[in-house]
Amino acid sequence: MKSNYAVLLIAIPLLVAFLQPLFSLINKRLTKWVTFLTIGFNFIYSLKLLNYVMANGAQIAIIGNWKPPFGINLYLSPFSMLFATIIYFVALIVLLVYLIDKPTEVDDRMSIATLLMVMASGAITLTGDIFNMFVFVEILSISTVILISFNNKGISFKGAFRYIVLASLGSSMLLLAIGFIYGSLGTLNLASIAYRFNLLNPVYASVIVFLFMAGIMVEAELFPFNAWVPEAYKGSKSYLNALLSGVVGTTGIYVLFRMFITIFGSGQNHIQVIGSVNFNAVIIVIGVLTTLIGEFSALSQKDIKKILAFSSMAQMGIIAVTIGVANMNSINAGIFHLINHAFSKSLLFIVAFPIINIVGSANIDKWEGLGRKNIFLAIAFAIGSFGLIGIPFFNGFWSKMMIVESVVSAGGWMYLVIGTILLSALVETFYFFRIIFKLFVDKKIESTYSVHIFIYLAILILSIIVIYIGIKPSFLATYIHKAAIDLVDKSHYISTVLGVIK
Amino acid sequence: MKNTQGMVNAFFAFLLVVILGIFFFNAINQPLGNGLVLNKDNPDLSKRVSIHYILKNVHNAEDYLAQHKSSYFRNRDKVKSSNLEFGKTKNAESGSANEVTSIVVNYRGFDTLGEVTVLFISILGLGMLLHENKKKYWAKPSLIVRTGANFLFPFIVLFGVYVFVHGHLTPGGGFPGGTIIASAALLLILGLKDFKNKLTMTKIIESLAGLTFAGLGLVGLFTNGSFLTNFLPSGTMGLLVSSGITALIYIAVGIKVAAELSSGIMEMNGGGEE
Amino acid sequence: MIVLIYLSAIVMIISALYAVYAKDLLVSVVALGINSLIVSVLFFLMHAPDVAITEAAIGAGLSTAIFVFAIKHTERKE
Amino acid sequence: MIQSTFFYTTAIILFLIGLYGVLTKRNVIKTIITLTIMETAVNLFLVTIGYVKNGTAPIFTSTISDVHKFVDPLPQALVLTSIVIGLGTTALMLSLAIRLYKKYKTLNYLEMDGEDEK
Repeated sequence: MKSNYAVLLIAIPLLVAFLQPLFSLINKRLTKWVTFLTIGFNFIYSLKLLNYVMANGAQIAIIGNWKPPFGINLYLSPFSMLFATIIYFVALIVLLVYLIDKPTEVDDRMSIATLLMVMASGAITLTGDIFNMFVFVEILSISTVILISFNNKGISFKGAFRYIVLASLGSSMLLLAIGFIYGSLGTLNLASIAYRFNLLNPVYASVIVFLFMAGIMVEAELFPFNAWVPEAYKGSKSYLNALLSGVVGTTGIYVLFRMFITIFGSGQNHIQVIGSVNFNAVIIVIGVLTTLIGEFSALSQKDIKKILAFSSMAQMGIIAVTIGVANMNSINAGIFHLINHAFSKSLLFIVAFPIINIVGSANIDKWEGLGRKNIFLAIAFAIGSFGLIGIPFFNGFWSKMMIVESVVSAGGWMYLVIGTILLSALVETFYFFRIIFKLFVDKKIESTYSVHIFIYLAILILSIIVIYIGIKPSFLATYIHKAAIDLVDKSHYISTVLGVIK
Repeated sequence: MKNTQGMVNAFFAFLLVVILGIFFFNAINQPLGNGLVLNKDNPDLSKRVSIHYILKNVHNAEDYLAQHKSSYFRNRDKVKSSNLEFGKTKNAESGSANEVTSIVVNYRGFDTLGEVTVLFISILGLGMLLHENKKKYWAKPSLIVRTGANFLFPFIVLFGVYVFVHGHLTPGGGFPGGTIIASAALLLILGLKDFKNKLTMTKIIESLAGLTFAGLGLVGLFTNGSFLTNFLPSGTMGLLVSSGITALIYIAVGIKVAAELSSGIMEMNGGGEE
Repeated sequence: MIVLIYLSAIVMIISALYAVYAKDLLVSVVALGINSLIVSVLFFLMHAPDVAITEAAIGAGLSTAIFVFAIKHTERKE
Repeated sequence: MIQSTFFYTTAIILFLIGLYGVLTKRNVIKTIITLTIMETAVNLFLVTIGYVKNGTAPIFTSTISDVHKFVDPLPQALVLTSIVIGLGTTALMLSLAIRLYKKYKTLNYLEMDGEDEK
């Protein structure tokens, strides 16, 4: 019975969001702190639930007293709770920095949109029903659009419009996929779909998987549905950039992991060939293309926001490759890299935020000499980029090593993929070191901007996490291992939710 | 030059559309036999989960699944069901006579909560984007439109209220009912030249209605241990006072949708003031 | 009845094509509204009265109205 | 009554018309219109999944209570949700279109891009 209370992770933010207009009538400043406290509650509660499921195994939370597959249920497992916790953590830190730094900029509408965006991301990771997932994907994309367009510039409207067009195209496809699934399997429950998915006609199954993939690729920033990335990142506030890559991108990739490996995959063999199409190869090709496009676009950019945007696109591509390789090692590595990316990229965005204020420009050419002005920020930026590139003894090193290792063990034409990953690391090294060298050029910067202590604190926390994972990767190993087992163990998913054993 | 590029674009788009079309039609016309395909023509509802929604025997089905495990999936239609009669059957699960309502609000009420949130957030975004929009004046409404707007307004609102109050008995419900009320607001905008936006009012109504929905869910969680549980007696199927929180939620949804869409239309028209 | 369904499907597809190709956005929106209205008739004939009412109120009614409002605030030509 | 294959075909043709429009049209409001056509098509598709020949509407009344003739109510519930979501998305897209028009004085993407480069 206790696990049913997990629905509070969704219900409380919704209740608060509905109440926010009333709060804003009382006091305009109240809403943002209420948002902050609600996300804080979510983080603490999800941490508690994470520990609970780590100790006691996966649980379900039923809604409306209708047990699955008849009603909607939430599936609380090490994998879903781990990502929900990370999403809430990233959102909490980013929001803290933003509230401290630009207190006047946050208005009530923005705080409602942020709250609903974080709520929807968490709900997507937790839900055990495909149509429910669709509804929350819609909430996520609409609130993201609102946050992107908040900046009130031409380019942000363009980015927002591009995003929403792609997202509604994707959601039409997703709904069509749901229609195909319901029409043939007669259910919307994920566990029930997983239980009966291999009974489908192969051609039919491949249509479903294709449509589903097209539907979720917008959020996951994968080619060819990522046309919105550069304009949306450039056009939106710096802090939103951190949320876009740390929350929205993470959620998109999460859904790909869950659907392709647990639900559509066939137990221990994972997806492999569905119907007449080898979706492993499709995902690998998409991932490789995304990585190459992302890295080479980042190379030619001068604007730090666009560089980080393209780099996050590239990382999403690498993680997509691990979904395609689909052996136990690669899944471990993919989860690890997704976590590392969420931390390092949030750190980079949060550091870029005060740097832009100090230097007065997002153009990296103007960043020369920052190291003399503020050594702490420069070092933090370096730490974040080392973590992303995968310099030894930083977090990205271990996950990239694991990815390469797993791809090698897969063998065959995967050697081409290794080439891509190494090339991408090389390109990343090049453009990040270009920035870092600029930071430590001996040049004086005139600026009166002073960085608030809480921002230092947030940067410090994230830097410590990045370094600590680098030095002691075993810190997360148990979590990741359990998450990967949970992801791969299809029959456990089915038996936990439905009580039947496959 | 521009025209050529347009032609090339159109050609590739057409090619893609044709390929997708072949893909879809091929999938739809897959012959029976090789695995499950779309259930066509006379879909066997006993193969779908909705058979229990129709027969209102979900709790029996839960028991059946717990006892018979995987054989449930072959024998959905063997689940015990009681006789359903309009105006007589008591406590038929949610107790609403309209099956669609009982799915939307009761069996899958969580989706509806999300759906209401989608509308809430998009109208919020609309307000944010258009709050400094200048009011556009339409052609001066004729006497008939003005009189008609004044005369019809209460009747349309009344009809909307009727639709969402009877949502659990007749076709309709919160969403169309709310939309009908919003169209009454649209009529006022078109009919009255000096129409004043009342956004604060709609905001408060909207908030309270949303609070009712989520709050009813939380009461279910704390009293019966599961979010959105129907904790009220569900009454006799077919009566106006029946189906427990289903009716209450649909009324709240109706009010919320009406307030949201009216404010959306007002802001679309422009001249929105806070 | 069958003739009615065939006819409405044909009108629906023609109105969709018209909505895509019309140069005047207002005409395009009206075609879209007709499309929605016919779809709602089809929904009714397919024994989905709830959906039919909702589609008629939202798709054909309110949605068309907000399109017209948006065109009023922007321009009519494509 | 009519075969459901007919409705499926209609829905998919409508979907493809919408998709073609999204891919080729360069006007903001036109794009929104074509997306709406796609949404309508998907809704028609979903309702068709629940369609039963010679069925009745899934509502108990004093005259109809033969549950075995009911059409499938679940797809209808899904469509109800998707129509409302579609309205929300459309409203938001239209307000973005108005803002884009205010910024660039045009509704054409290509002209907007040209504006940015200046």
